[in-house]
Amino acid sequence: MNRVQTEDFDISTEIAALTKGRSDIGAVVTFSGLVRDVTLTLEHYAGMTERELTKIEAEANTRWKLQAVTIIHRIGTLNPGDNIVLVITASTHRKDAFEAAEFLMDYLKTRAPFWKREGDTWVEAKASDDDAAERWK
Amino acid sequence: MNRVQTEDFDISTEIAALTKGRSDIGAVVTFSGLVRDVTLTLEHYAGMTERELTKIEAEANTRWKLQAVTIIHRIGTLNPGDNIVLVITASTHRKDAFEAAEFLMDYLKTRAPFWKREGDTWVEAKASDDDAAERWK
Amino acid sequence: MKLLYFASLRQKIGLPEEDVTPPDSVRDVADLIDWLMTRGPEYAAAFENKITIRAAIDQEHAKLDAPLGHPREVAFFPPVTGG
Amino acid sequence: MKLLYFASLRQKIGLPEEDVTPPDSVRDVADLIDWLMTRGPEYAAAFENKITIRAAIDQEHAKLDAPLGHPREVAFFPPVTGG
Repeated sequence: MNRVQTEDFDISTEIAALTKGRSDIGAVVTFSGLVRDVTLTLEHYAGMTERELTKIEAEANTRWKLQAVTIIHRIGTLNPGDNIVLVITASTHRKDAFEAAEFLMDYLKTRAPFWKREGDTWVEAKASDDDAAERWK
Repeated sequence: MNRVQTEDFDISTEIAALTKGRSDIGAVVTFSGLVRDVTLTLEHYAGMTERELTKIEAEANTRWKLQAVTIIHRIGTLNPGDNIVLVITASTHRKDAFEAAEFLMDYLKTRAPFWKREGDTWVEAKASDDDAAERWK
Repeated sequence: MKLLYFASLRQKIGLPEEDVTPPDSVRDVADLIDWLMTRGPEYAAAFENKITIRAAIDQEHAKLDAPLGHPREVAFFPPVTGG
Repeated sequence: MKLLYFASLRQKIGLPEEDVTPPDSVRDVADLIDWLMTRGPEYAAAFENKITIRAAIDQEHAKLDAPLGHPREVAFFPPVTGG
């Protein structure tokens, strides 16, 4: 389940939505990305973003045995300490949950059409993110 | 910050306790382990457990650059879908947070003195957990 | 076809989107960029460092040598920085 | 010294803990196990598969060949299964 939104998210609520009433999930991994030090404005390519998130989630499901995946990405203006992104993976086993969460973040960082701006300056993409995504090829 | 407790935990509350008022944390990874299908009773070696959790946390801090770590492990009788364990890692970068969380779980699974019982039968240790811990040697 | 520009490209070109009718000789993404660069100094500046430009045809990532076909929309943007 | 037994070992021996005074010849963890196994069939059964037994001396993991020294407590337990 994927969403792009301006509002904040609550991790416990999102986990509960995935796990409630189930007894087949043994491992839940969450990654949340937070704004550090500066105020950021996030824009995205509406339409393409949702397609990319769906594709990234589908790709994770072909590679790992997952019971559920959530991706939430915020847009708009965010302040230091604010949440930017949330990925949740639920699986029977922890290895699948961990690897899939790392994969989702690496792919998000290099394929989902979001851009960060700090004041008038666009944040530069990092080579380390490309390297991180490369290892899943 | 490590705890052994019978009560449940709330992941959002625990994350907030780590990140509140800070703007130097960019990545938070959580792992929660849940009971699958059966009712389990968990016992531990009080005293040694706390020492082991402290050692495991210290070891993670020597290997990765972490801003904060939380480990919470429940004891007592737990039902399907209940939380068993929570690990949270907070770092500037996602790679440190992910790797440290995996390491903490692998070490917990093989070094922290907890035992699970299902009815009258003690749960057997898994070779896959030993293998997972081996890779950090 | 509809063109969309995002982030620093939108800023340099000064438009979020526009409709264009490129000549028949424009067959792939690289051709389209070359043609756009002839349209004015703001385009020339925006597409100057072609290797760093990312494109999407109908909301799917496309390489420079990807054939255009008959798309509804083509988007240009810098490397993504979300997450 | 105080001995503690956990999980299946406690169940087999029938005690959570006890105070013992092993002879001077008991120098390491393996010696202690061998000596305990002479104390009755429940001990013999509990320590039967010595390779699977884990020990801790004063709450620190200890291998079978770890010297005992003069510990306050020695614990025996099966491989851990928390997490």
